[in-house]
Formats: sequence, C-alpha cells, structure tokens
Amino acid sequence: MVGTPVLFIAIPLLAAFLIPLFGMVWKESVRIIPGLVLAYLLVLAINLLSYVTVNGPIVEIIAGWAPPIGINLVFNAFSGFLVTLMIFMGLLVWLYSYRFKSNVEYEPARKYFLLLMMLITGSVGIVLTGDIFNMFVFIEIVGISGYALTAFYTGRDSAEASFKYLIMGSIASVFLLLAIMIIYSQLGTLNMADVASKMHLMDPKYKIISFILFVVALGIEAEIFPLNGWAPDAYAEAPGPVGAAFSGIVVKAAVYALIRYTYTIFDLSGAYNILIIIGLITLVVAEVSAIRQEKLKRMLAFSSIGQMGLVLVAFGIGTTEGVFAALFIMLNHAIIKPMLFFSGSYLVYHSKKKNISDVDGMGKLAPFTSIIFTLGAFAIVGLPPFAGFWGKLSFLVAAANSNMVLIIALILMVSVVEIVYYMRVVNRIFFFKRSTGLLARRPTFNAYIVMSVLAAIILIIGFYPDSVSLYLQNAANSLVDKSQYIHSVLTATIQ
Amino acid sequence: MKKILVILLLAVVGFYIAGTFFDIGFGNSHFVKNDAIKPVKDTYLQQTVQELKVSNTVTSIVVNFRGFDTLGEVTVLFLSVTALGSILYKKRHHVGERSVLFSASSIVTSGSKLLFPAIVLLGTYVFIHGHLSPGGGFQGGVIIATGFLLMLLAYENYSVSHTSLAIVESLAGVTFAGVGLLGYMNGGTFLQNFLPAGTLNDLFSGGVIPIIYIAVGFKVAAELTGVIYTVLNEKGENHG
Amino acid sequence: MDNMFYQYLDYAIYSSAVLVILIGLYGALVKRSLLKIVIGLSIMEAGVNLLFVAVGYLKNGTAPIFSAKGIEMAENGIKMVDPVPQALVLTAIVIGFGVTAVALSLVIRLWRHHHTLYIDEIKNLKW
Amino acid sequence: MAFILIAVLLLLMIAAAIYAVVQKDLLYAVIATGIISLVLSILFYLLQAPDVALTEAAIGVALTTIIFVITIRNTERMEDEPQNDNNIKSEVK
Repeated sequence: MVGTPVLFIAIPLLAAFLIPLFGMVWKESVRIIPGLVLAYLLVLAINLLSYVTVNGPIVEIIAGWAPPIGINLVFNAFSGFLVTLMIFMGLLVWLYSYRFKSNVEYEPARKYFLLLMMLITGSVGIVLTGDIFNMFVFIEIVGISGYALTAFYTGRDSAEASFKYLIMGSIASVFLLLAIMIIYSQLGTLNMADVASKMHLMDPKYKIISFILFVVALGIEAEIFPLNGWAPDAYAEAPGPVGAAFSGIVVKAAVYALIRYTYTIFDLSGAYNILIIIGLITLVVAEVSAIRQEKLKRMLAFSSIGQMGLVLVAFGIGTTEGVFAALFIMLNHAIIKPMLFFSGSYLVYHSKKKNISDVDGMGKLAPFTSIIFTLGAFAIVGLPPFAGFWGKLSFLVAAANSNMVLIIALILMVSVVEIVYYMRVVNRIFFFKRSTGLLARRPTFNAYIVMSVLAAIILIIGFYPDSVSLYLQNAANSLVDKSQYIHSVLTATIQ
Repeated sequence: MKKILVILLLAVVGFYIAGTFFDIGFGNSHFVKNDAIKPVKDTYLQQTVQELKVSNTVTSIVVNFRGFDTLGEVTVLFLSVTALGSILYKKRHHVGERSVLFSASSIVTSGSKLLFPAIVLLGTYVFIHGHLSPGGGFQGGVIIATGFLLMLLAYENYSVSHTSLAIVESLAGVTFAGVGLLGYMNGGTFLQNFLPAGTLNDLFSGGVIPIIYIAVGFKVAAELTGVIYTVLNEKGENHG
Repeated sequence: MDNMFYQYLDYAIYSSAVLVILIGLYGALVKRSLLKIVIGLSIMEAGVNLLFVAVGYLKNGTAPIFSAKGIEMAENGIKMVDPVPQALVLTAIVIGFGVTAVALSLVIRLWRHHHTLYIDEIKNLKW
Repeated sequence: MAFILIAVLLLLMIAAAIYAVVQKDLLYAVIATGIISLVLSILFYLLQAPDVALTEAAIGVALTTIIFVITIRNTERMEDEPQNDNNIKSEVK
C-alpha cells in the first residue's frame, strides 16, 4: 500500500493553506500547485483502488480513536471508484481551465484555482467520510466554494444564480443538522457504521422523519426535482469548467451521500420505492423542461438533472444489477457531460445570449468542437457503439429482471425525448445556415487535449465495456453488502 | 396566496419536527431507554480525564476526538475569506476608501487605543487556556478579531496589511495540518496526540491539543479580521 | 408547582426553538428584500443551535469541564451534560458565520449591479 | 427562579425573531437579530454550555451584527416595497 486515504484531504488542505504564501514568491505557482496536487491524488487513488480490489476495504482511523469514538474514512471498492473518477475529472477540469484562465489577473486566478481544488476536495471528503457530522462539514466546504465559483464572473447574472444556490444550500444545511440531531439523540453516536448497526433499536417514527429530512437536505445538492431550482441558473452562469465540475463531481458526491443513507444507514423498506418515485419525477420533469430551453447550457443542465433522476431510479431497483447499472450511468455521465459542457461552451463562445440557435452552421467553422459535441450527444442518449449505450442497456436488463415493465416503458419514452432535443442541436450544427456573422473560437491546446482524452475514453468504454465492468461490479457488491461495511469499520484498528 | 401556502407548509414541517423533539424529551438521558446503546459521550467524558488530561471536554472533542471536523471548519472560514475576495473583486482597487459607520469622537479613539491591547490580551488568554476553562481557539480568535474591528471603526486610516494577514493565516493553517501529519508519522493516525499528556489542570497538558488550539486561534483571528476588512472596504460606488 | 413548571418549560424550549426556525424559514421564503432573506437564514441557524444544545442538556447536570470543582461534583454523582452537541454547535456557529458573510458579499454584488434589494426587480431571482 | 428567567428569555427571543422579520427598517431588524443571539448566549449559559455561550456572544452578537450593519450602510436601509419605491430609494446613504 502506497499512502493512505487521509492524504486525500490532508494534502489539498495543506496546499490550500500554502498557496497564498507561494503566490507571494512566484505567481505562476497558484495555477500549478493545484494541478500537481490533483495529479498526485490521482496516482494515490489508482494505487489504493487496485490495493482495495485485491485486499478489501481500507478503514482509516483519525486522531487515534477507533470507531465509533473518532472519525474515520472508508476507502472501499465503491467509494474508491467514485473518488478515482472524481479526481480524474477534477484533473481534467484543472487542465482545461489552466489556459482558459490565462488572461485573468493574478488575484482572481489564485482564488479560482484554490476554490476549484477545494470543491474537489470537499466532494472527495463527502464520499470518503464515515461520520454523519463530518459529512455536513464537507458539504459546507463544497457549498462555499460552489457559491464563490458560480459568482466568479463579475457579469450581471452570476451573483443571482449564486445567491439562489446559497439560499437553497443554507436551508439544506439546517435540515441536515436537524436530521443529525434526531439520530444522535436516539443512538448516541455519529459514526455511520455504528448508526447502521444500531438502526433497528430506533423507533420507526424517528427513522422516517430523519430519513425525510436527509432526503430533502441532500436532494437540494443532488438536484432532485422540486429542490433543483438553483441548478440550471448556476450551470448557465458559472464559468464553463465550473459547470462541468458541478455535473461531473459535486452532483456525484451528493448522490453518493443519498445512496449511502438509503442503502447502508437506514433499513427502511420503503426507501427504495421513494428513490424510484423521486427519480422518475425528476427524470420526466427535467427532460420535458430541457426540450423547452433556449440556452444551450441550461439545456445541458436540465439534461444533467434528468440523468441523475435516472441514476436514482437505477439505485431504487435495489439489486446488485441495479446498482451496477446506476454506477455505469454515473460513470458515463461524469465523462460525457463535462465533455458536452466543454465543447458546448466553445460552440457559443462569442455569442452574447448563448442560445441554441447560435450554433447554426458551426460544423463548418469549428469541425473539431462540433464533432466532439456530436459524439457526446450520441453517447449520452445511448446510441450503440458509445459508452452511454452500455449504461442504459444494463439498466434495462436490471429493470427487466425485477419485473418493472412500466418503468422500462417510461424510460424508453423519456429517451426518445432526450434524442429529440440533442439531435435538434446536432442538426443545427451541421445542416443549418449560419445566421450571425460571429466566428468560432479555436479551442486552446489544453482544451484539445482534454476533449480528445474524454472522447477516447468514451470510445474505449463503448467498444470494450469490460475494461471498467470489473471495478463497477466490485463497487456494486461492496455497496449492497451492508454487513461487511459495518464489520470492517467497527473492527478497524490502527495500522 | 403564496404567503398562505408557505405558512401551511411551515405549519406541517413545524408540527412534525416539534412533535419529534417533544417525544425525545428534554433534560433526560435519552439513551437509557435501551441498554444496547452505549453512547459515545460516556467514552469522551472518561477518556478526556484519563487519557488526554484535558479538563474541558468540549475542547478535547473539538480538537482531538473530532479534530477532523475542526480542520474542515477552519477550512470553511478560510474559503469564505477567499470567496469574499473573489465575489467582491474589482479591477481598480481604491485604497483608503472605506465606509465610515460613524465619525469617531476623540473619546472613542483614545478609548479604543486603551481597550485594544486589553482585548487582544483577553483573546490570547482565552485561547491559551482553552483546554482548562471554557473558551478556546474559536472564542479567543473571535475576541481578537473584535479588537481589530474596534480599531478599524475608530480610526479611519487604520489599516491591516493583507499580506501579514495572509501570512498569519497560512502559517496557522500549515501548523494545524502539519501537526496532524506529524501525528500520522509518530502514532499511525492523522491528528494523533503524540506528545505526553502531562497532568490534569496544568497549563502544559493535553499534548498537542493546546498547540492546535493556539493555531486555530491565530487562524480564526486572521480570517475574521480579513472578512471584516474586506466588507468594510467595500464602499458603495455611486453614493456617499 | 416546581415540577409542573419544569414540565411546561421542557415543551417551551423545544417549541420556541422550532418556532424560531420556522420564523426564519418564513422570512427566507416569503420576504422580498435580499437582506431580509439573509436575516431569515441567520435566525434559522440560531434556532437550530438552541435545539442542539437543548437536546444535549441534562437536568441538574453540570458543564462538561473537569476543573477542581467539576471533579468534586462528578465524584458526588452529579452528571455532566452531553458535550457532543456543544462541540457540534461550536462548529455549526462558525460555519454559519462563514456562509452569512458570503451571502452578504453577494448582496453587495447584486446591489452594485441593480441598485435595488427588491427581489422582483432582479429578474432571475424570482422563484 | 431560573425557570422564570428562561421563560422570559424565550419569549423575548420569539418576539425579537418576529420583529426582525416584520420590521421594514433593516437596521432595526439587524439589531433584533443581534438580540436573538444575545438571548441565545444567555440561554446557552443557563443550559450549561459555557463554550457555546462564549462563541455565540462573540460571533452572533458582535461580528454578525457588524457585518450586517456594514452591508446596510453600503446598500440601503429600508426594505422597499414597490408602492413606496420611489420616495424611499432616494434616501439611500
């Protein structure tokens, strides 16, 4: 074993505290250090993930007090998979914005990269932590960096989107605290595994109330339907890479938290059905809204919300197959949606309103970004040779094995809607005459690299789905096996 | 119409939450209902005296048992200073322009001059004795920040150097994380208490706990001063 | 008499804490001024903090500090109140302050652009 | 005796909360928020939480109030409703 999970939090924090100091000596370091940190963390994550695949979960004790006394971090196949994915996406987002922000002055640039790094660290913390209250702290870290990044451009509307996000986030944190308090008052512990093992001692009425409070609180971050009013604005107003980071990283962490509560901590039998219902509502509402959007980024945002609904439905099936499908869709979404955001923001770069109609005829002006966008669109709706297909296929198989015919029918119908609005954009790109005189912007060198890497991954997963299915299968097994999680945490010792 | 809807919604939410907490009960030990539940607070109360030799249990929880939370919390403050700077960033920075809350009379200015050292001293006392008496890094840091606030309000030209604030903040943060990593090297876990615990109710007791809390105190003081300073220097543009 | 008063007080603390949370939530959801919304949020946080400390309270308990007096009382069998919620509230207060500061800076930013705090005049903020 | 004190404090807190939400003059509303924090810190002390009381007194009463006041100073003091929009807006500091 090379390294230990606590470094995922400690190294970025140390770097964050040091960046202002280094920045005084050498200004370029504020851009480079976050990238180096993320690259190191990626190596660490891959090492630990391969270790975990062979040797079983790592439980990291903090401050020398074994659970349930102290806080602990859990790096198992499931959380490890998500952490690796998030850090990989974080590194690409950093690479993409490295030159993207090169025209920005020193002060804002320092803050941008610092906040971006902390956004990723907070999301990683949410996934790794084994403590309810510690998760709240990490959610706040993600929240504050998210508010600041959303309002990063000093244009007119970004502060509004950010303010909306902040209000929703604050209300969410109040609900989260209430739920934590109810659980603590009943079980006298805050450790997830300990709570899970004692859950049967808790009166059902407390269980239900605290579960609802958790779903509401995390639903705001995870963009569940009635609570996602902030998301489209934040996506549309934030800088392009930040939108990609939201959909590729932050939402994944929030969904992880929701799933951890449903699968491991609470033993409510109705919880899975709740997941299916809120997932379906979110999916349908989001896709129907997406088709009515005029701005490209808002359309992508609604599509992102819809995909999260699909993920929740897949988790709601409750079988290992369902979890496998959900993880596959999450993986695809984490790769494809940032790619769409990157290429989409280049397609409407010079346009003031960023409307969909501004992409008319871009196919001739900017062939590379157009092809990347088209590839992403094909992949996300689930056309065969691309990555998205396998996710949707495994979802349909899982649903069919659980006899959920109605859901299959509904999903297929929604997929048609999805195809319609993505193909509308692709159609405009290649077959419409350009109406405005605006020229295309050439992607920067780093953007070329990032988009090509993402496209290559999509094709690789599309042709060889087996390359990831082992990790996904391990992750799915480790999520469903609740007793193993509890056992491994509660028997952890200092290595 | 919207108001009525919101009030109805709030009534339902309030009814359930209040009902839940009424059932939990006030002032009784909730955990005795079931013997299988061994609340962690018993261990905390026991170990803080036996193992850590820290008399203030809240301090030992905040700094040691749940020290990871505190690291995150300090980070939240750090981020909010950064966020404030990024949100209120302006291209041209007018130095010396600051909103004046009230024009300070000579009594206020000389009074602040007298009070300022006393406040800083009080703050320092509070965070050095964090493990012995109520108070600690947060409280002491906030008290020191109020001292700077007083000076900023009393003197129009009083300014705090952004660079020195940033240096104090960074060094304190690095101390916190660094002590954590030292604990990892010496004891095997992050934030491990690797120094001898000493005797209870002694100023030098509790191992690394006072060190961390002093670092937290400096960091919080620098961060909160930074917050106030940033907001105070944000003078509205078009009006006096 | 004393006992009955105690009983009412139990309900009083919880219900006033919940009431304060609801008043804050009402302010945040209904009021049309940006600053009022932020005030509502901070009132809400105050209510939650009270609720936390109240849950950890123990009748006739002492503060969880083992000073010389505290040790003596502990030996006499007087229990201490639960320190965990207090530690959590400490964290929550500081985090709440950070969020409030960010919210206020956003308010200043919005004022800079729109010269109004009235929510309906800022087009994208309606919901 | 302590019970009556607690009861009075709770009533004061609720009254201040309602006042803070209804009051049109934002400066008074902010001061009412400060009073809530002050009452809270006394309540924390009575509920045997001296650490929290100290923090709440320093952060809630002093710092939060002051940054609110600074913000009001930088923006506007009245909560303007659309009907009396025009005459109040000109009173901006």
